Amino acid sequence: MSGPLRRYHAAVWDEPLIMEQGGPGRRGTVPPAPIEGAGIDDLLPPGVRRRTPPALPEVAEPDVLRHYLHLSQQTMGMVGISLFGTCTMKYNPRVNELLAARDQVAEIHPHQDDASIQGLLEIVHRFDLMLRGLSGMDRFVFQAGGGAAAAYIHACVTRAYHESRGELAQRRDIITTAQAHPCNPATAAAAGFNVITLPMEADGYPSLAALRAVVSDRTAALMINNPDDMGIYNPHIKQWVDTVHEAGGLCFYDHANFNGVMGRVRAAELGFDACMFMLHKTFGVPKGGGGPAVGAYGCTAELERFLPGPLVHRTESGYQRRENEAGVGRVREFLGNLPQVVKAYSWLLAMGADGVREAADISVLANNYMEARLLAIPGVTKSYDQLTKRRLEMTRFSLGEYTEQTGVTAVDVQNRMTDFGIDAFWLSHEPWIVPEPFTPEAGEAWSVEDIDYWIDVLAHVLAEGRSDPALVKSAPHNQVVGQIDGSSLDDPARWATTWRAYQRKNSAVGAR
Amino acid sequence: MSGPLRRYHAAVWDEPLIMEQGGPGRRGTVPPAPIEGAGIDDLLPPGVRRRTPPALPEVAEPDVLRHYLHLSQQTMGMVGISLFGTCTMKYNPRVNELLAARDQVAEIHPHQDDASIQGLLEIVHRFDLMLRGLSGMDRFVFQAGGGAAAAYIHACVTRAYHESRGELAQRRDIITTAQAHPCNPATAAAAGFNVITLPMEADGYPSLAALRAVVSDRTAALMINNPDDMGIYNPHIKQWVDTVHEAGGLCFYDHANFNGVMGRVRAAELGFDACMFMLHKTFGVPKGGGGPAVGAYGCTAELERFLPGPLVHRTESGYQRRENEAGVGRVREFLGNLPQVVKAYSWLLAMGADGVREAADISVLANNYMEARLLAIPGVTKSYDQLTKRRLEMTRFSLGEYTEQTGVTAVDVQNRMTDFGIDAFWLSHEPWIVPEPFTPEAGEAWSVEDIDYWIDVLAHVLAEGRSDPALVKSAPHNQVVGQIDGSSLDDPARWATTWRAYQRKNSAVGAR
Amino acid sequence: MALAHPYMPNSTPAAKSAMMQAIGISDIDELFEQIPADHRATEPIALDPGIRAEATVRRQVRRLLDRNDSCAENLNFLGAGCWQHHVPAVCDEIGSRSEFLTPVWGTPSSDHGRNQAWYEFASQLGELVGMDFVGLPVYSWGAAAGHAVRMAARLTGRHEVLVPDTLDPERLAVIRTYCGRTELDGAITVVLVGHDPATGRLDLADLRTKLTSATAAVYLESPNYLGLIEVDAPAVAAKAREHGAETVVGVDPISLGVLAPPSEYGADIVVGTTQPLGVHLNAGGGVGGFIATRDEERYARQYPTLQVSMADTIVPGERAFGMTLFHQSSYGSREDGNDWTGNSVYLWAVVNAVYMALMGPQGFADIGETILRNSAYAARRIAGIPGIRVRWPSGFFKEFVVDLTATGRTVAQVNAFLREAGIFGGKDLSGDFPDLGQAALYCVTEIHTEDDITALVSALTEAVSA
Amino acid sequence: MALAHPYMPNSTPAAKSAMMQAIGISDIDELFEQIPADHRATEPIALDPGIRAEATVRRQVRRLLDRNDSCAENLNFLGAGCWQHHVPAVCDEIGSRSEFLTPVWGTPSSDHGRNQAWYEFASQLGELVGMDFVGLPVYSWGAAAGHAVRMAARLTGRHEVLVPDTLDPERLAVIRTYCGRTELDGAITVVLVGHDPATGRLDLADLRTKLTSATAAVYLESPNYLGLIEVDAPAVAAKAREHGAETVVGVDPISLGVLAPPSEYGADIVVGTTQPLGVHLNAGGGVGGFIATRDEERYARQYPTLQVSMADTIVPGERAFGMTLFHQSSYGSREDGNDWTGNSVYLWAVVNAVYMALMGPQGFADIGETILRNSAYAARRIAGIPGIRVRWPSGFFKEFVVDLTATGRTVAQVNAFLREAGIFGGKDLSGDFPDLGQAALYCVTEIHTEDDITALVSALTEAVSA
Ligand SMILES: Cc1ncc(COP(=O)(O)O)c(C=O)c1O
Ligand SMILES: Cc1ncc(COP(=O)(O)O)c(C=O)c1O
Repeated sequence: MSGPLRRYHAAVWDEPLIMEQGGPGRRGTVPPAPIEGAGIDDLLPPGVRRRTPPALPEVAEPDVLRHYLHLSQQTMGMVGISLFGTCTMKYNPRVNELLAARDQVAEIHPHQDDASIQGLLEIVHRFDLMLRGLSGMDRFVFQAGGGAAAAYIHACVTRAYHESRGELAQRRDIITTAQAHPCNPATAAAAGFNVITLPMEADGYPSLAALRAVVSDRTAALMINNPDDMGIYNPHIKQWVDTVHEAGGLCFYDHANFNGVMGRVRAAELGFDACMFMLHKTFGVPKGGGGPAVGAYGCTAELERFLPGPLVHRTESGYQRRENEAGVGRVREFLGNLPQVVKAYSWLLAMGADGVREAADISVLANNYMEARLLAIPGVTKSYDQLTKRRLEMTRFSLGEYTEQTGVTAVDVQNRMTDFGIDAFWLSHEPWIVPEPFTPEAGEAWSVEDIDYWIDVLAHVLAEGRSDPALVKSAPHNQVVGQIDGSSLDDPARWATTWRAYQRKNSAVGAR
Repeated sequence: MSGPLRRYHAAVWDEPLIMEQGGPGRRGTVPPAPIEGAGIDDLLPPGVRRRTPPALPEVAEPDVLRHYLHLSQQTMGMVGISLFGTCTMKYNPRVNELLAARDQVAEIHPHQDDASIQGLLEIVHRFDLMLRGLSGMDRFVFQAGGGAAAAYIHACVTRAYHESRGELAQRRDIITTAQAHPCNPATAAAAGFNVITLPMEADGYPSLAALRAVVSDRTAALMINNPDDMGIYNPHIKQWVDTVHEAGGLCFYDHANFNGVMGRVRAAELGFDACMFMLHKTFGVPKGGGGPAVGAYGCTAELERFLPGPLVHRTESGYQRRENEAGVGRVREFLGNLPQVVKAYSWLLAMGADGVREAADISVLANNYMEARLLAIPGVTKSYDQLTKRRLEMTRFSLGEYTEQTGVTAVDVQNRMTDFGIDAFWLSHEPWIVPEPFTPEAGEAWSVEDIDYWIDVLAHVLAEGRSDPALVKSAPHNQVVGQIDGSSLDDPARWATTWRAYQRKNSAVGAR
Repeated sequence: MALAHPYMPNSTPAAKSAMMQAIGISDIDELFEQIPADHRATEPIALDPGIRAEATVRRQVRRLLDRNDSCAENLNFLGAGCWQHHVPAVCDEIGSRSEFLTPVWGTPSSDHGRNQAWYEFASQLGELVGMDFVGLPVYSWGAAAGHAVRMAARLTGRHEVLVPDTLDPERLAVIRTYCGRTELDGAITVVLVGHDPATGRLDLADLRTKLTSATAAVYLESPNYLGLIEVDAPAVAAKAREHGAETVVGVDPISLGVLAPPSEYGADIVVGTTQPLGVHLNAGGGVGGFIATRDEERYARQYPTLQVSMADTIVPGERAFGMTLFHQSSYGSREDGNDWTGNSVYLWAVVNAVYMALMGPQGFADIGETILRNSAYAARRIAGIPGIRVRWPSGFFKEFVVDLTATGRTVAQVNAFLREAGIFGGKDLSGDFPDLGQAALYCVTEIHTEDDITALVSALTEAVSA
Repeated sequence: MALAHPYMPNSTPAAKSAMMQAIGISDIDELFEQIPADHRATEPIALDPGIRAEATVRRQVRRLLDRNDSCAENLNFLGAGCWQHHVPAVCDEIGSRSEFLTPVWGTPSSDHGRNQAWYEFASQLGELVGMDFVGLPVYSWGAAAGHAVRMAARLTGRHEVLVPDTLDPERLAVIRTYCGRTELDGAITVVLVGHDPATGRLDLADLRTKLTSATAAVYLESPNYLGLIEVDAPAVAAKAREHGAETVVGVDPISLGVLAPPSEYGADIVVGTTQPLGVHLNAGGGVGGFIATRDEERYARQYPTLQVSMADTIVPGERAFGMTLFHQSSYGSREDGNDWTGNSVYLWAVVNAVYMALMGPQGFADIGETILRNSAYAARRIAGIPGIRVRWPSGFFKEFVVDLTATGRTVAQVNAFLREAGIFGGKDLSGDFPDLGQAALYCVTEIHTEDDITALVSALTEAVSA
């Protein structure tokens, strides 16, 4: 570790917007002409025809391609070193991309009859079985297009469950913690529940007493992740579950932070009624910059009848999709992002029991290794630093002291690290429980050399921040563009989510 | 044209060699284990087993992938603006890549029986017919893995032809010109012929008289391209062909510079016995940095029996490959780079008669447009500038005067232009007929904006070279690495085509 | 683990022991000290050992996938929420670029290029639908509609939404889910508005009776689920406005080269699908949705999505792209944010941007015209088959209802017959819309040729006479 | 052209007229003034009009391709110059990156990354074959062998090459072409050396009689075309050296994890195929060849290829990659250069580099062992079928000769039968090597499973008894 840092510069193409490119009459792609015998009458009823063509660019195919190739090169992502915490930046095996790109996945219509998609349904079923094995749950569905959507399924299942018992009007509370991912309270609220958020206490999690104080016959459910994204595991989680169960509530395990505990804990054995795995995180599926994703939602047999349909059943005459009569209907159209399920299945085949266990070991080992090296850097502290037990797959760090000393913030450091080919690190979800937080997560897919390099760059930047704070505060300098001036972002007079809004609001500016 | 130049910087990853990466025990890919029942005895005869493993890197799959992604980003090529002359930098439609990647191309074994590859053979046949239409020839073969290999086919066909007439021992001369591509004299010589190279004369090509002076009963063939890569068309080419024919020689048209004359001249109508098209140039097939490529070689019915086999025949019972008994055997194994033939076929379907004609028009128009703008820049001249007729798809320019004035050479300018995202331009094939040559070729795939930008950059660099020659002479500055120090390249004590040679010769240097 | 796994660089004894030494442990299990013994899984993981050989994994998965029949080698007439359009190869090329494929969302400093692509998605989509405030995509059209209805409820403080009874049952189910349960807070009542059996379009009279001061929004689609263009959409929007309700219009943007943008006929919020814009069917895993409005603060403040705005950088003349109104998202405000957001279909947004850029104004005009004509042509030819009628023979786009009732066959029977001929017949409507009889929804797009229609017609002819 | 073509940005009236105006012409035909009237094509281009719609082009080409049967959905035992190995997905990913796919060769300033990849190709291949001077690839193994023989002729001033009579006929044909015709200068006579029928290996006695002071080179392959490992290769090389001849050894590098590198048994020039290193079969369009020697000036000066060398830049501490010995190529010296060079298979060199990096030392050891064992296993099981014998039942790698003579069936008959069972039987040798009787060359690699062999054995059993 700690050789000289490598030279780095982002690709800079100074690429105009696609809307600023092209010329009249250019074509990027040409659709087939109508069938010859189709006639030439105007087939549209009066008054519905578009009069002004949309102001889209007119650009030839090679130029569209080159534009987006430039933009891709201008995207660092996982092509740099990305230890983006809470997201478990894994390797996405390219063989799975090739498999999912085959016509037998890409060109399947969701309304095809079951007989024509037996292979796909079998994969769904087999993967469901595998997740059951990992969690102890009795049935998984893949309709949720992300982790938050799976949390939302839980909120909906909770509604249906209490409704089926005639208690919905009374059971309006969903309990969560300040360290639960924001999607838990947000989806609970969106489903109509009242959210109770337990604050952190000295042990790094809310106390059982605090939970007991809010649990009541109004309790609909508990929604929680464990470990949280400080790597702290709540050892009383079984009692929590019992407490909520005793009060008649359901318990949902947001298992997004599964990587460190894979194979060591199983949601059902801890008493949970349901859990959620993120295939785009723990199961090697690419993130696509934010989906298509899958929140695999699994539950016990008792809750199965409330699942959104259709469910895949194995029958004597093959696999079948069947509506789930008492279920919550749909949270999204169709069975879910099945290409991602295929990729996750293939990934899990390749990893197997031994690989999954090894991945958990390595990710916790690597995190503890990082923690040791990071805490040795002056100015880096960790949340709840009095807690000496080993953190799991992540640790929440703080640059609070450092910022006080130098004026250089975590965001400044984040920006400056991108000048060395290090993807912007994750700070923290809301609410921040330490000042100037940052949360790296090594996972199992980054070599110890890359982890060391990440730390070396951080150390280098922190040193720079002491000797030349302005350099760090004005970063990035080796990136595609300089530091964003965010002053317009929340200003209605200046924000512009479209080029047409931008042009209107900046008409004096004009095209470049 | 001529706004401010765009900011540009190449992606810089400072990427170590793959041999410098990794760690003991890492695996990039794991082959399947042997079949279980296959036993465990040592199956190798004594003495043949490898004792020391090859010193290959041990790198995990994600790290190998990321390494080569970095190297790809560090390759400008056609992702910048590439008007690399003599190579007709075309758009390579990505739809053709998807087609050629299908199992029905990629996973075909060349020894499969004909019945199992009817689709492929039909494409070969149809494409042959299309090229016949464009050239007037009677049969094309695709075995040659590049343009030079097609020229070599011609040299071999020439051998077989004269051998069949009992004249080979006598017909030892192949005539070409100083402006013919080097592959013509080189393959002629490699096939055992004596090469006669006619020098340029005042009209921009050798005179008919000069040809007549060297033609004799020793003449085996003429190998020539027209237009040459100055864009000059020899208007006496029919007389040339007649002259060689009268002497009993064959005439080969290196049609690599076909782009400007597509649809306007046909090799057979000019009297040629054979011609060559480069699918990786004129027919939209990607170049791959230098192949896999195809030199499509076509000839008249008279020469067909000398072609390398097998030939594809259309018969009542489908397409068949048949040996060509009197043919030259093989210049390479199998039918050729058929995926490239599929791509070229698909490209030509999309272009059609009108598209091909349009492409010729546009490429000549764009070249004349470039010429007008380039010659307006002080210091830029063209070869044979007394010739006022419009050049075809390329013009050879010279920076000779400019270099005399500034000391800045064409190579310096080439290097500096890469600092603006302009791919290194082509200078000239050997022999140079003007000092400090450069040869852009616009083709039909670059927008007039890109062409203008290319010229703007050139003008900017030439101006820089006058005000700050050192800046240009030390370029590039915004590239992956600085200017190469070429002093070691031809020094046996220092060159190193492998890492093991480098380590041995630089053992003092060691790893970085 | 004896043998390193290719996916895990640190699964070697050397790498692990280096790290273990650095932190002073001799057994990795020491690291799990936080987990109480009685929390530990009682059995080892119930999975087979991993398969390190890529060739073997690929073979196993391929074997399974090869048991599927796809719309590539069959002739497909299924639409109904997921439509088969030609996906230009450049869309695939860009969508599979590693740089776009694998990252998490990043920042303006790290992922400028991808942020620009997102901005181009929103900008181009805005042009198509005629709106200038556009969010990053949501999971699906159903999700977009659900969010839009909730936006309208928050905007108006009302709790009822009117939706057409011809709505896609799949989408309607999603909307119902989003609208919640009356027992809980914020629930929205879904009121179905009938259709005119003569036209298949919304029944304006029924709308008038149901539209009240409790109506938060009228939700309308054009073309509607049954393919029919809602020619009275302007009147619907006007009526809604009169009652102080928001007009939410759902569209398939591929129609917007020929159909007027909803902004022109009174839409306040436009939602729709992004799947037709360059995304493969993906067994339903290609769906995506969008939300767009006028750039008015009133609407902007209700978005549940993230959105990118173009901004300056601290270097004069440079532009960057940053998140606007982040604070109102669930990331920023947890349960106090608007609904929720999270991973969505952002990779498809990049692909959509590529698609719209490739198509340009003329591409959308052309594809609209081709779909219009091809579907009308197919309908005409199908209507020529004895016993089969096309329920509403004009005024549709891309999809139309084929009524088999008079043939005495069920849609299921006919589709089974077609299947043998390598044809996926239209979506069976008889379960969801029994009033329509034995009806099927056929989808015809730019990918269909005359030969395809001929093949369909002859198979159908046989099916109903066999 | 009324309508712009998507491949041609300037095919619009606007772009064309801007350029025409700038150069002062009113008709594009004016630009072709150099071409005399009587040179003009007499007829318009005999092609159909272009098809601008990608969907239509794709459909037409796919329809044709779908008529092919591939080794993906059939079980393939064909090798013989082109071998089915697993291609890791990362090879495909890198080989299809636009940056590598489309450029021309470039310079150290523009294409540093690709030059580095080439250097890594040469470096890793050098490790496998045990040589430290390696050229960029040539068209094929046959081409590499042809060039190597010509190098040897130039090195020795002699004009005869000894080659084994078991050589791949396809490759032999290429070598013959490269060796030229005796009527002309520089021709090299190809002399066939027999094989020992008992072992299938080179007949040393015959070699001894043919090796003379006129011998420029002995060309040997191990394993040879029939799959047999030439255990006497060291003796062959020693004999060649005694006579002042060069030893040229041809290898399939996938064997070099288990077989000793040719450098260790006396090879002066090593050639071989690059196709097994991560390149698909491609209907024969995946072949590529390499040439490698010791880094001695004597050899280096005879290379016909281009090659990259690692060099310094003018910035201290930086490295670049430039062409070494460019001048001796045909680009540098036309007919005075060594043979010729040109576009070759440089994209495959990048893919090969990726493959070797993925495999590493252990990958090559493993794959060698798997192929060795799988092929031996298959041979053993095939040999168990009544009437069938494996001609040389041990000492082979990957390929082996199956003799059907005693079954009374021809290879052609048996292969036709296998074809019906979805199996591509071994390459028929009966035409090229009549002495071997009804023999077929079977290829078994790491992609084959026990099930595959069982399927083959049962189909073969049926085929010879049916
Ligand atoms: C613990 C936890 N839960 C839920 C989520 C939400 O997942 P998504 O963004 O896929 O909706 C995340 C996202 O990172 C998470 O870390
Ligand atoms: C006129 C001409 N002929 C022949 C060739 C040789 O082609 P290749 O490099 O494919 O062998 C070229 C290459 O650019 C050329 O320009």
